[in-house]
Amino acid sequence: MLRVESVSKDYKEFKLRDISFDVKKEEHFIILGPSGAGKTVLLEIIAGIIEPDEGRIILNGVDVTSYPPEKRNLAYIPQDYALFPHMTVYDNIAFGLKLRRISRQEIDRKVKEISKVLGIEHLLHRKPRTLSGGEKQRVAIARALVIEPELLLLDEPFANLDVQTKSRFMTEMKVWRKELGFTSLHVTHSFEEAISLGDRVGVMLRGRLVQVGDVKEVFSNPVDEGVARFLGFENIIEGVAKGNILEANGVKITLPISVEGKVRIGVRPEDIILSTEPVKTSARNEFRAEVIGIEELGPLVRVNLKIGGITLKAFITRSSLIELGISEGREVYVSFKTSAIKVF
Amino acid sequence: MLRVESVSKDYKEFKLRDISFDVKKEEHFIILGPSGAGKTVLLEIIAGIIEPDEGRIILNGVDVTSYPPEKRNLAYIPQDYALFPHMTVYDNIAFGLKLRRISRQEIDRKVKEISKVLGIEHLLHRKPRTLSGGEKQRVAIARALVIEPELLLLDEPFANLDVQTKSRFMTEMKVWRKELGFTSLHVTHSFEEAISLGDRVGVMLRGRLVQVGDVKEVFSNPVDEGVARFLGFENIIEGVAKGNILEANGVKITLPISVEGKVRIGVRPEDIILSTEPVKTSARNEFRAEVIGIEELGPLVRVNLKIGGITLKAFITRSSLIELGISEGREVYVSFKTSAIKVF
Amino acid sequence: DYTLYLFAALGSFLIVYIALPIIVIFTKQALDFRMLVKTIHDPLVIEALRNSLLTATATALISLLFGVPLGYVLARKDFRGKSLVQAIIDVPIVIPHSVVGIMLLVTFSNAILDSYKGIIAAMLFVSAPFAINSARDGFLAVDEKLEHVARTLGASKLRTFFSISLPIALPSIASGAIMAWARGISEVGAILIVAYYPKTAQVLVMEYFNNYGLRASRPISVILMGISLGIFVVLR
Amino acid sequence: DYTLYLFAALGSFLIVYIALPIIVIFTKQALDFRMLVKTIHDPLVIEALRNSLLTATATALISLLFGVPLGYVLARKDFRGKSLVQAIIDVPIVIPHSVVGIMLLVTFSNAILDSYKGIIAAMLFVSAPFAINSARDGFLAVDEKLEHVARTLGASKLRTFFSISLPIALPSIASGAIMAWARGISEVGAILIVAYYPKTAQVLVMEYFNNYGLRASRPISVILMGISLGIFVVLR
Repeated sequence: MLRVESVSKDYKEFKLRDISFDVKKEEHFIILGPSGAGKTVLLEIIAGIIEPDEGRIILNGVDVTSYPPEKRNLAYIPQDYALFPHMTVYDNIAFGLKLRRISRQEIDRKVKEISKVLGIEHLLHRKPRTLSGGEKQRVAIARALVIEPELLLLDEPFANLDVQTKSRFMTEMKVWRKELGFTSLHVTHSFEEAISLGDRVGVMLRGRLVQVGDVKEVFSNPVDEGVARFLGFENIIEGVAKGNILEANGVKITLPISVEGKVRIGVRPEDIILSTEPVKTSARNEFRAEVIGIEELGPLVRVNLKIGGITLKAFITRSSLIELGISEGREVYVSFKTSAIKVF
Repeated sequence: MLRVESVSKDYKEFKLRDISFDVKKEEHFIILGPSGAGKTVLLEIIAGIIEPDEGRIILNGVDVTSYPPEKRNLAYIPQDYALFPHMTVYDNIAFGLKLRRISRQEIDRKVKEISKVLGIEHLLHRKPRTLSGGEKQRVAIARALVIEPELLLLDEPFANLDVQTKSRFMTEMKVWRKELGFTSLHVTHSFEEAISLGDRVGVMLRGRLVQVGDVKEVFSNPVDEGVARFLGFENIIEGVAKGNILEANGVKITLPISVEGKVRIGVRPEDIILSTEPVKTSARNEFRAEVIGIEELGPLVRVNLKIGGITLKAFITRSSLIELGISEGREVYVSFKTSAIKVF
Repeated sequence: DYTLYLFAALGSFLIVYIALPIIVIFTKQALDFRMLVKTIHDPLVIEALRNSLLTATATALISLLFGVPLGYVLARKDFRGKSLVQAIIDVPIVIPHSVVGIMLLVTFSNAILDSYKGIIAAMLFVSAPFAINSARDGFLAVDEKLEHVARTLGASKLRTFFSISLPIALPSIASGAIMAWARGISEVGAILIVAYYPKTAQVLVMEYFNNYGLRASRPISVILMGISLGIFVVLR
Repeated sequence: DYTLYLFAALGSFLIVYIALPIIVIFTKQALDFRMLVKTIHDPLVIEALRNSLLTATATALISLLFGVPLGYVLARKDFRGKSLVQAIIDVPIVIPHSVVGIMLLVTFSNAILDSYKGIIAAMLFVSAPFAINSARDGFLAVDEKLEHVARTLGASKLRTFFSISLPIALPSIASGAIMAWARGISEVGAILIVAYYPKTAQVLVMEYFNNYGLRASRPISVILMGISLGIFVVLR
């Protein structure tokens, strides 16, 4: 349906490099990446708002790279919804239809129909500034879907919604897709959206699309260190392996597999256990460490640790921080299971 | 040293109500509260920048409530440091001394001395805009301490610093206090600062100082539900207790103590364990629950659960979310230890 | 708080200095109501007021016609020499008004001398910056995303301009047009040189003052000021 | 992108309309260099230029003296009637210049007629808003926390103003003073009524034009414009 072929673009501080992927008909494709990765720029290139420096955009077999946005028959929903503030909800939704020279009755019928599906019939006479975030998002989706676009481009569609609204939306999104059968390309930084909505996921880091595939597969088999870091392996340790022992700056770590030579391993901070006394658990790696930094992340605390020549980051809850009495400069015991280690 | 007596003030969206506490000589007193609690307003009332509607400020036995700031002999360091942008670091530090008609040589000696203690001798000729966040903070502290104030007022002193700088600062703060022997009143939303620096802590919520005491005591014995919530007991359940069983909306929960009648209990979301299969652990409370919402908080995920008539929030890590395959509408098993329950 | 009181005392001099003449002229004229009535029936005055209003309105419309597209380009496009263009637009604010008149005559000579065209030419030169800058600010405040969405929904660039950008920027554009109008009707120096005739009200004030003195010129002044203040109130 | 090209084409009319007269007058004068030299040696011209520069400078200084405290009060204090005060400050921008002259004469009559005081009075009325508003904006941009910290370090309110607020707001205040100066030296309409004598350069331009025609008034215009453009460049 959509094929993006080695698109590159330098735009403001973003540098997209050689991005290629395709989206199948009626698929929900998610591009997952941290903010600043260039996800919005990519969407705007596909929408025709920004022209790529290199590469092609193919829609249903037609090269649309040089087409203006209005000739591409797709719909774009930016992060802030971009409802037209000077029009009522009705006129917002009807905007695209009016441009298509459809009869008044037909427009009215279509607007009413889509409003019913999205549950916004009671809002049609209102101005956008009087709507809640969730209502705005529904109107934006209605305005996009009413023109029956080939492809729906969604930029962080749930980022400005509260948890309840967001949850309801994700469930409904699946229903609408079944009912209306559209194809969507959805960019987000949220793992939750990727997991619950994505048919396939592409991970985008610093302007490159580094891995594309099934959600679970991407999460369990990150192709490289960058993806691993993004997926939460904040501890990447480099060392020389001999059998199932890795030596890194004088620290010996037991590996889950046997390898030889220079390797890198990744451990998630949440898989690292802290205690004030040595406990021989099933965790096969245990070290004495010094606390060199503490960083609060809401209810979670990131503890920076120094074990000989290497540093590790561990997540513990705020209550554990208080209970264990962990503070800077203290000595603690650090352990993690060999099974929590990912070898690259 | 400082006594705040039933201070009340309506100022913009903040409403301070009947705030009383005292700070002892050479104590480091921390006022801990979420943003919007009115902490900065309280500091500015003590500094003399804002006049209270009611109440008195007593400094060393003298009622200074009607004194202008320049007559109070205290030093205020706002959150953004507020270095004078048109003066060099040297002139910033010397500012307070020049107003005190001290000889040039004496000023020079004092500025050099405090700069040495704070390690900013090499910055004296620089303008503030060329400094890093940590350097700015040091200059602000030097400018404040050089006039040997009775009391140092610190507004979120570490909020704009990166982890490493912040950690170093907290350690050094203790050294400076020993060396220079000042009294400080420090407002923050950071539990870490409260734990590692505070001699005593006052918890401030919505314009009221609700609990004052030793750090550990406050954390383990919140006086009411508001404090408990702020300290992380996000799950507050109301029900009727009979012995050590609480019935709340049809759900039976085993309590750690025996009580009778209507009570409330608190459970921290991080103390709730999720699994996809029933596991009889030492956790005495286990229920089947439905996932009704998922919210990502960085590496942590907050899962909203429905158990019969009650809802609970649980924290799990992002990796557990993926491994357990938790998504909305799914059934999961929820358990928590009786020892994790706090009865109010 | 003595410092602020001192400052307020100093500052109120200027407030009084601006407000006093306005109050005085209205009060004195109210006491000399007969003269005001007589002025309103003076055909020369009516003709001059008509000329002022017509030319100022024409100026505002021309400023809009050319200033709105220019403002849009300045808001949406980066190009080489943009800052020079912006500087040129602001130049008329600092040029002495009599010099503006000389410049225009030197450049366009008889084409504008003593004609409506001349009045409008003089007014346009000093008014245009207001219309252009307000339009630019208005368009800058229109989120570009709205235009992008309209494009993807099927609207051409021109259609998007007329159905999205222009309506949203309209309040700012309108206030710019009113400022341009007010600046036009307040102009005297350049008009005196370029087009003493057809006579505008602001020139007539001066002529009556020179020929018949203060009492004769006051009523027209009051009427003109009434119009200006009315416009000013609308603007706020 | 035809729409933007169309807009740029429309918009460039105004750019050309403003730039062309400036270029033409400089070019024509360059071709008539003899006249320029002669003008520079005309004692009347020198005297008039001196008058213009002196009065504009005096106006700018008076605007500062009273406008800076007023700007500070407006930036720091909320009081009843503040929006009325702000409105009064902006009124001079919309009043026709000849009307300003009449108003001032009606109010102050012989105290200002045909004297330096009169020129400055006229200039001050139209210049003050620029000085006041720039000072206000300058002080608004000074973080109040800086003042608070200075106070706790032992500085009185007045001392804080002079050692913290004023130095930091200085660039904005200076640009306001320059604008006030430029607005003063560009004023003609009000000065013609209040003080034809002592003769200022902007009035002399008009007199030479009326008495000797365009060629005679052009060199003074070019000199005045050179000064104004110089000021403008400094301002940017």
